[in-house]
Amino acid sequence: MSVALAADAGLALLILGLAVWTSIARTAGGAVIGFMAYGLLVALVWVRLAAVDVALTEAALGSGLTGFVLLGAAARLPRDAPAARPGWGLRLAAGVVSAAVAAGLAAVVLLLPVSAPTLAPAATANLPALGLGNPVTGVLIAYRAIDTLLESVVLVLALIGLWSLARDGDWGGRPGALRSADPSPALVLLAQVLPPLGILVGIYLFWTGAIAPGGAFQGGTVLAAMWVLTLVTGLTRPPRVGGRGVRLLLVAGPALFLAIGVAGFWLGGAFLAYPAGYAKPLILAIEAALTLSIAVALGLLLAGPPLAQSGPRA
Amino acid sequence: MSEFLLIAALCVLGTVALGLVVILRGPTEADRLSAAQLLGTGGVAALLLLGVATDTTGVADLALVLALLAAFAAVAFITPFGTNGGRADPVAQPDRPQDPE
Amino acid sequence: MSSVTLFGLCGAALVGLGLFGLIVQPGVLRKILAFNLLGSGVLLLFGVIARRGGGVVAGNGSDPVAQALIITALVVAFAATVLAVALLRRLVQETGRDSLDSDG
Amino acid sequence: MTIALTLFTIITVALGVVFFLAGTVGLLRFPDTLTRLHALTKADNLGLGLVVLGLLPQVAWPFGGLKLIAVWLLALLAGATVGPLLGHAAWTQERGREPPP
Repeated sequence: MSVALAADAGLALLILGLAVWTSIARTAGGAVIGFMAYGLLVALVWVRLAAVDVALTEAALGSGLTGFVLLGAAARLPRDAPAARPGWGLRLAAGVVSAAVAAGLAAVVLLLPVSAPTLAPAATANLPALGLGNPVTGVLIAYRAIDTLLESVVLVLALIGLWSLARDGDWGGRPGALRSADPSPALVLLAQVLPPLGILVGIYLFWTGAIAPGGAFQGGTVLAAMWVLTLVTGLTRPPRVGGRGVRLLLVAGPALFLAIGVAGFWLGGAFLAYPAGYAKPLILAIEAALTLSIAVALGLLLAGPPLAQSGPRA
Repeated sequence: MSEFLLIAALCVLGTVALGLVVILRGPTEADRLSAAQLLGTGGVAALLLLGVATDTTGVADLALVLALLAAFAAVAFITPFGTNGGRADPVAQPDRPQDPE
Repeated sequence: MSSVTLFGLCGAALVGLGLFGLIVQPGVLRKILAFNLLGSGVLLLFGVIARRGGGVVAGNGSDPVAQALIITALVVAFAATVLAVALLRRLVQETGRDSLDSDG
Repeated sequence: MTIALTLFTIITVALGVVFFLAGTVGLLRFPDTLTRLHALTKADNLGLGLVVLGLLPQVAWPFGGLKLIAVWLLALLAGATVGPLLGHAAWTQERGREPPP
C-alpha cells in the first residue's frame, strides 16, 4: 500500500501548501480562492478517513456556502492601504506559541494509545431498533439528539444576530444584499436549469440519509444554495423578515424536534426518547422538518440583513 | 481493474493540483478562479474513479454535490449584486434616515 | 507511518498555522480565514481519532459518534463565519477600515 | 464480453486523463486569461465526460449510471456558466471597459 501512502502524503502536503497560501496571499480574493480549494481537498481527506458523511457536509457547507460568503465579502470590501502588521516581538512570540501548540498536538497524535477507544460497536448495535442503516444519522437524531436539537437552534440564533445588524429604519424589510441589478444571461440560465435538479438532489440526500451517507444538514445545504441562486438572479424575491410564514418555516424543525422530545417523557420514558416501534416514522418526520428549516435558515443567512421596506430596486 | 482506476484518479488529481499550485500566483483573480474550477472538476473525476474502484457508498453522491455546487461560490465573486452593484461597500452613508441631525 | 497518522500531523500543523494567522494578521477577513483553518485542523485531529477507533472494530469504518459531532461543529462554524463576515461589513460601513486597530 | 468492456473502460478513462493533462498544460502555457479559460472549459469537461463514459459499464444500472451522467451534465452546466462570467470579468479587468455584445 505504499502507493496509497504516497498519495496521502501528497494530499497532506497540498493541503498544508494551500493553507500557507491562504495565510500569505497578497489579495483577499486570492486568499479566499485558496481556502475554497483547500476545502475541496479536505473533503477528499474525509473520504480517505472513511467519513463520507463528513465529506458531504464539508463539500456543501465548508467549501460551497462558506466560499460564497467569503468570496462575496472579498469582492466587496474596499481595498484600502494594508494595516500595519504587528511588530517583530509579537510575531516572534506568536510564532513560538503556535509552533509549541502544533508540536504538542503532533506529539499527541504520535503517542495515541494502540487500542483506540471507540463507541462504534455500541452505535451500530442499536441501529435496527431505530430502523436506520446509517449509524451517523442514528447518532445525530437519536443517541445525541440533544446536540442536534441545540445545533438547529444555533442556526436560528445566528440569523437573529445577523438581522440585528440592520439599521433601525430597515427593520422588517426584505434582505436585499443578494439581488443582482443586471444578471448575465449565462447566470440566469444556470438559475433556471440548476434548481430543479438541485432540489431533487437535496431531497435525495435527506431521504438516503437513513441508510447511506447524507441527511438533513447536507440536504438542507443543497436546497439553500439553489434558493440563493434564484435570489441572486431575481427569479424569486426574499421574504420580509417580519413575515409570519418565513418565521414559521424557520422554527418548524426545532419546534417539532422539541415537541417529540418532550412527548418522549410520557411515551418513551425520557426526554428525546422515541416510543418503541414508532422510531422510524418519527425520525423521518423530524428530519424532513429539519431539512426545510435548515434550508430556510442557511438561505437567509446568505441573504444578509434586511434593507428598507421600499427597497432600492424592488 | 481497480488498481488502474485508482492510479487514474491519482493522475487526474495530481495534474489539476499541479496546475492549481502554479496558477495561484495569478496574474489575475480570474486565472486563480479558473484553476480552482479545474481542481473542482478534477476532484469530481477522481471521486468517481475512487468510488467505483473501492465500491464505497456515498462517494458518487459526494461527486454529485460537488458538481452541483461547482459554479455556486464563483457566482458570488463575479456577479455584481447587492444594492451598490457589487462594488465596495458604501462607507458611513450621510443620509441615514434614523440620524437626528 | 500510516496515512491516518499523516493526516493527524497535518491537522496539528493546521492548528498552529491558523493560530499564528489569527494573532498576526491585521485584516479581519484574514483573521476569519485563519480561524477557519484552525477549526478545520482541530476537526481533522478529531477525525483521525475517530478513524483509529472505527477501524479497530468495524474494519474499514470511522466512529459514527465522532462523525456526528464533526458535522455539528461544521454547521456551527459556518454560522459563526457568516455572523463574523456580516459584522465586518458593518464595521467597514461605519468606520471605513477593515482592521481592528484602535489607533488607525 | 466482460474483457471487451474492461478494455473499453481502460482506454476511455486513460483518454480522459490525457484530456485533463491537456487542460492543465493549456492553463499553464497559454499567454492570456481568455485563452487559458478556453483551454480549461473545453478540456476539463471532455476529460470528465470520457471518465464518466468509461465508468458507465462498471456501475449498477439504472441509478448508478444515471448518477454518473448527471454528474457530467452538471459539470458541463457549471463550466458553461462560469466560462462566460469569468471571461467577462477578465475582459473588463484587462481593458478597463465593457466587452462588445
